[in-house]
Amino acid sequence: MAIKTYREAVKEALAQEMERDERVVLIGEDVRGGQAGTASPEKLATIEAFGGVLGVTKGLWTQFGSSRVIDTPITESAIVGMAAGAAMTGLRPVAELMFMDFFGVCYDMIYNQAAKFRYMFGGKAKTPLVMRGMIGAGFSAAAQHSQSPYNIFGSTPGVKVVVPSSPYDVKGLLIQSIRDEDPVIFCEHKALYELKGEVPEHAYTIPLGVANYTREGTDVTIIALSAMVHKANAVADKLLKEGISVEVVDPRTVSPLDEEGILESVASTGRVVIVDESSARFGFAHDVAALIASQAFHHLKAPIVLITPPHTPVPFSPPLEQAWIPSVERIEAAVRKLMEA
Amino acid sequence: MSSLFAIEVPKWGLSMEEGTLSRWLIQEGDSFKAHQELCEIETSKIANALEAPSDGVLCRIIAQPGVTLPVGGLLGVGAQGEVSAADIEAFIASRGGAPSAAATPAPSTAAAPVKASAPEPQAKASQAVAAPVATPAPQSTATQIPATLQGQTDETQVQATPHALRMARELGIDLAKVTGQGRNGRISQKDVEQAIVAQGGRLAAPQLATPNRQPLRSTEDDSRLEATPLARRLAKQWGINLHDCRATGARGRICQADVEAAQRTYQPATSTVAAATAQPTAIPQADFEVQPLSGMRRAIAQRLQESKRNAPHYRLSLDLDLENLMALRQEINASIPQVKVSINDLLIKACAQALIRVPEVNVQYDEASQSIRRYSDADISVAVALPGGLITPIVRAANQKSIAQISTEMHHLATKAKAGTLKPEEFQGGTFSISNLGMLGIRQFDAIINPPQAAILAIGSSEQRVVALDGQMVIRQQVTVSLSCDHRVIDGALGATFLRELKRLVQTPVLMLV
Amino acid sequence: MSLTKPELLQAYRKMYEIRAFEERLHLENTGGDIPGFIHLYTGEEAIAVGVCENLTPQDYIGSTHRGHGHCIAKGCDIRGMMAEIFGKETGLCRGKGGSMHIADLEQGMLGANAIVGGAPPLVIGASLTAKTLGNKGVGVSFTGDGGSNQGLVFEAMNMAVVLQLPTIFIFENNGFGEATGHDYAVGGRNITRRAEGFGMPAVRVDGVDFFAVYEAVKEAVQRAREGGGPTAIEAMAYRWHGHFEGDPMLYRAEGEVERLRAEKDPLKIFRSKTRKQLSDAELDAIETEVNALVDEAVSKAKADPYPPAENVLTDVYASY
Amino acid sequence: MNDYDVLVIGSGPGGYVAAIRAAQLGLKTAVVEKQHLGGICLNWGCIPTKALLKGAEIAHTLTHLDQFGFSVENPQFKVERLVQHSRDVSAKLTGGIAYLLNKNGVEVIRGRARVLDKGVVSVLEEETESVFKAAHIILATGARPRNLPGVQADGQRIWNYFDALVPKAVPSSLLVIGSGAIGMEFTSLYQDLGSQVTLVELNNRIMPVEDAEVAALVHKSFERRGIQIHTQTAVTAVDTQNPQHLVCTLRQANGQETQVSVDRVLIAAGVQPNIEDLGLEALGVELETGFIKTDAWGQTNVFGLYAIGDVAGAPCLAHKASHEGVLCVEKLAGVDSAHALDYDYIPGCTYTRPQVASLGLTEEQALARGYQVKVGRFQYQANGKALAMGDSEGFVKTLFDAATGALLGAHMVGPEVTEQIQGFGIAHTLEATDEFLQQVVFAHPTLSEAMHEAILASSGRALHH
Repeated sequence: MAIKTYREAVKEALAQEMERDERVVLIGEDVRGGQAGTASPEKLATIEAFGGVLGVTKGLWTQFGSSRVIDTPITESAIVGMAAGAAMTGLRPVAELMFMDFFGVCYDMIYNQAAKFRYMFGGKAKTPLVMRGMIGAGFSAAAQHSQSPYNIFGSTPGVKVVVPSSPYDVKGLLIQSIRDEDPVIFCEHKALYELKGEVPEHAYTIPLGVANYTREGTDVTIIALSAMVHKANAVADKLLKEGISVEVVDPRTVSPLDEEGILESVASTGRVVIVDESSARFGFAHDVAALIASQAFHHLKAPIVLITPPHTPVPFSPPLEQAWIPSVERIEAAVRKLMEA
Repeated sequence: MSSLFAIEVPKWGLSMEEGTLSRWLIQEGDSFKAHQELCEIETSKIANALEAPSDGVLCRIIAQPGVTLPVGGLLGVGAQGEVSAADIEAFIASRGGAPSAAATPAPSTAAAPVKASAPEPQAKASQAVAAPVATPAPQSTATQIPATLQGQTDETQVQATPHALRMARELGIDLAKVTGQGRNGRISQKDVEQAIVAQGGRLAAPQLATPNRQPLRSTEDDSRLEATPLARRLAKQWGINLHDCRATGARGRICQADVEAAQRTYQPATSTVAAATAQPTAIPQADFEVQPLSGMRRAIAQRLQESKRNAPHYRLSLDLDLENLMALRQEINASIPQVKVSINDLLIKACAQALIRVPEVNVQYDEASQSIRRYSDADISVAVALPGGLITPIVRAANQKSIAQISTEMHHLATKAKAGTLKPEEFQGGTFSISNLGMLGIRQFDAIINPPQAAILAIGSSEQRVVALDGQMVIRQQVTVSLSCDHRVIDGALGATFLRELKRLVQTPVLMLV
Repeated sequence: MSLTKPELLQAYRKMYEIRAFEERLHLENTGGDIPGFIHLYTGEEAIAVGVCENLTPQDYIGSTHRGHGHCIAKGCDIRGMMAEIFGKETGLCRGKGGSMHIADLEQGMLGANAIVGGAPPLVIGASLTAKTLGNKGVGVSFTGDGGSNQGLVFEAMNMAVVLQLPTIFIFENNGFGEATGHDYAVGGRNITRRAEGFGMPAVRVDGVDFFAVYEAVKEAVQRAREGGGPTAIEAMAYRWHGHFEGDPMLYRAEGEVERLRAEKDPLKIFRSKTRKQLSDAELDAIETEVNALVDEAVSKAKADPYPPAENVLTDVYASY
Repeated sequence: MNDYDVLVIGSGPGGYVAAIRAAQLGLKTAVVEKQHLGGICLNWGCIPTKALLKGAEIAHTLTHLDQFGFSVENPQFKVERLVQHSRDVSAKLTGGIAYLLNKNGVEVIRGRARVLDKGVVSVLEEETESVFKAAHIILATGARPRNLPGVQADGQRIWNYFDALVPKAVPSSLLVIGSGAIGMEFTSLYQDLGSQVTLVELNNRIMPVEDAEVAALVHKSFERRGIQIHTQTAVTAVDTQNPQHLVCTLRQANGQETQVSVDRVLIAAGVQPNIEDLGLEALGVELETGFIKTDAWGQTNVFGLYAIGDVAGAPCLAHKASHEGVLCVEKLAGVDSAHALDYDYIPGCTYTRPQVASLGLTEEQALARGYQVKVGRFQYQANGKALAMGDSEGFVKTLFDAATGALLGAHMVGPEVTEQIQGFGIAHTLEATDEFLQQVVFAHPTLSEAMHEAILASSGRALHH
């Protein structure tokens, strides 16, 4: 199996789906880039200036042309709104929000429109729409370019929320998301784009709502998403050498949530750490903790430990930001403490 | 002509031992026809109606709904013709039962009523019930997988949760035969459990995770809670977690009274003191001293006698050349201050690796269920001699541990063994044993298997021996080991394969690192 | 006049359907059988019909909270609409949307939209679909003068120009956004000039005149179908009822509504402009038919069952 | 096969206690001692000094007899007799240790030990070398007085504490370098026996580890007794040219140098660990600031090798060593209840006149750690028993955490405070709060009532203040 980066896996999923289905279109700011630039017209006619702000979609314009790879103004409401309208009327758009933080300027189109069409219209609408965007801190992108608001999306009925952690997952989940008949918010973590892993060449899907156990273990369950999965894995690997067996559950999708996958692991270990980059309050961790407390309380051997950032915006300066992000050390300490309890 | 007859808990299927009365379908005093349904009874597997054995009148209800009775337990009394109350009471008394009023509903957690001196219950299988597959019926606690589910899962073909897959692997279930009720038909652990029960199998108790109806007991660390020293001590004595105490002392401290209150909650008046009436021991003879067996002595006596009697032992001996192992040991010890590896430590590692390579030896024999438990990790029990006996602390998963880890762990285990501070989990279990009498100058010996393990390695003293090598007489450091195997589960060739593998590892120790 | 007699009759029928539907709701609403709140379109019938008579079922419209007229004009079933407004299972949206969310995608109706300014971004999406699939379809968004101030609308207009989408932005300028007057809330007081600023042809028409609307839209639709990009049309109109049913309309001049009914009735104006082609008898007959249809719709809606409670869980996702 | 499960090197208060505990746990144990069972403490430290201090106390009493109506004409004092008493006490105690070790089944091996390899120790006695194997080796070799650059003890006129314990005569004048417990005690002792003592301390105050208020009171008291005190001063040289007296060069912080002539000099500037000739270098044992580096349980970086007491670092106190010995053994034997030592709460006692005893944090430390501190003070001048004894100098100071009522520290200076500090130790270990301590009934009349009053004072409730 070929080794590819997370970035390449995203692009491969897009390319394969666009190849397969001409209704799949990419919409977003600078998905190609360079329109009306001041370079020579001949040059502008052939280049892809950006190919997505982090180069994820580079090459797709060359392959599919302007009618499929649609550069837009910086206009998130119109991007998402247009994509939603197009989805409802027969296309399968993939809208790119660049940074998920920008959902703040187009949330109406997600929250009041795309998410609700099907319900408001009595099941008669389908909105096969994917909204891609980057989440995650760690790059000194500061408070408006570093958030992971999947918890907010997850609380919205009508959208599905996907938060993949590996190259393999990101391809399979993105293809599934594109083929899905519902609006999907697809959260790609900045820190993962360079992550390498095995990714099959062919187009494959991973069903939404199925957790992945990235480590199997018997003593403690760590539930983590996206970049946090790798921190949890690191802790699991370290502690295994000391005889502490950690199970790492990556739900992969926040909505739908694999409740069984989580609860079964909790039932088998009785000790839970939830690592969540979203929010110190009303976050993914809190939702899962509530799920566990209400469904599996009798399996718990110790209180659930939540590891989240503090209740602050994401800071800019690297030491501040590092202090903000849930760390391997905090996870390890939490597991050790649970094992002592 | 009038007669009384018993209405009793039937035996539906071989494994049924008790049943719980759900409800009566007729009232006391009602008459019934043969085969009419009288009441509903639930077992751990099924709920079913009890049919009347003949025509009659339900003249007395003995058991109330909710009561669990053993098979043959008296539910009520039926009558044909005229009977007097005295006749009924006499009949009940003849069954050894208490007067009818005594059988009152008991909470489901209470133990089943004692089966008294009831006559042998007759199997009155009034309705065909799917009999469990496994025969003869083993203890009621073991998990039984119905034949309809047995098999191996093609994991590429089913959608199941990781725990369901794990369960299927462990229990030998083909998940293709289980219907998934999760998202998109995914099979969950619960689906598997339900399938087992629905198809007549049985689940060992812990897998049916039933909520605990006892007051919940805390398990978290209470060492930082504010409590008076006396309170802390009482709590420790009584096994009470301080989190379960209401703190009424000054400044929110838990005091003596709080712990006593918690104790009353958890240990209601019923005393746990067993009224054992011990027989006075025989008068000792004058000319010898009677030394009662210590707990340890008794355990050794019992277990090894059982092993020697039940397990057909055979032994295989082999000389191992230790030159390379000694060199490795010297190299490790010379270069790392934190480690002092002994030959025994290296042999533990070698055995662990050999067990992983020959997993058929890394087993326990479960006599009760007539099965072999094959383990994925080698938990090596190492015999440590003590003044009053011996104990076998375990190096868990020695195959996964480095030589340094094994050495350090063994060092501490041995000290703890001597100080008597080993915890049960540190010496109970294990998949293989090593007994080393080399330091006492023993050249070769045979050991008795440590049940339920199936093999033990006896290690003699490491010594210089003159051996022939390539036609030359040379002096080599050698040791003789002897493997005792339980022939019920390990055949001769298998034992020999293990020893051959062990020898390869010992003589080419670099193999242990790969 | 470019319309045939059947087309004219059809236009009047649609306008009268809207009128009868809305006036009936005005009455029914006082009966207490209608859950929630409703916003009536009476007085603006010529715009909805003038637009939609230019459209085919594969063209899409996006509407506002005041959407009944657009729905009827675009071809939604009156019985289904009425049942929906009564919250019944037989409603167009099975009782899940109500007055403000009536949609019928088969008729190209993308839904009434209770977020003011919500439709234009969606409609440019429909336009993008048409453009991408090359089916010559167009998208039409209805927005009020109130909605014209929403940033969403500006973004949609800009995007439509940038991508040269087949979109027609209809601004129904009825003088009020809720209870606030156009002159207060619309900076520059001219939506047409605003639209021009985005770089598209824009025109202001008399919204009570079916024909003015019809002709302007006809030109815009043709341009859009030929790849000429978007057009904005500001239709000046009058809202006869309050913002919502129950609005005491304290902001209105004395006698204003009566004057509007007398002078600015699109139906009367239509009748007067079609004297040569259509007879009163023909039009009265249509009114009688439509009245019966609305009666039937109301009595059926009242009799229809409410959705069962378990339906609360359905239709959230296609699959979950 | 190992000869012992545990082999302890050194039989001081750390070593012998560790050995006894190991034997009690059923481990086969031996202790190696090259000189005297009991180590410095019993032979040259705590106990013999206390015997001498008793003599000093009598000397002081004799000068104050009048207060109690007595008078003694021309009392005679023979220092050699007092020294003899001190040595007798020492001998008696070391005999007791031999008994204890024997009773618990600990073997005593005489000789100089050296760790040859992991788990292997050689013991050299005279010419004979024996080799022993042990699973666990505990180093408890202690420490010895430190010399200063430019000032070397010579056993004659420049003393370390060994010499100061067995004086042939009471010097007319004595210069003591260092105001730690040893320096302070000998200062007080010799001043009472009649020497003119000069005390030199490098720090900006005497008794640097004690609470500043306590140190200030002792400072004032010493000066009142005629003791010369130089703080922020170093002794840079001692000129031994003149056979009559020693000329000491004192350099103050500002660089100013003065000369002082004295009869004797006592170096009491700390101790250094006994780590030489133990074979530690070859094994690669890690050190930290000269002491052997261990974890919280005494484990060094070398397999099976442990270190406890002075050799493992400060505070160099006998009771700390004993405690560490027990912990180390219990941990290696897997005893569940073993708790690592809280080094903040080791009591310290200094047998000066007035006595100093303390436990826990000083006020400075408590504030530095961010506690909101409630301070309670009570003067012995208001304590009836102290007044009756004619010894009412000093006070009790208690520090409580305002938030939790926990006892943070207790500092006592005054009559018999070294006997009383345990009260606070017990309170701390049992995690008593101020409220509980207020409720304790203290007997009247006792010195310890001052403790109660100080506790009450910390909540503003003192009764006799």
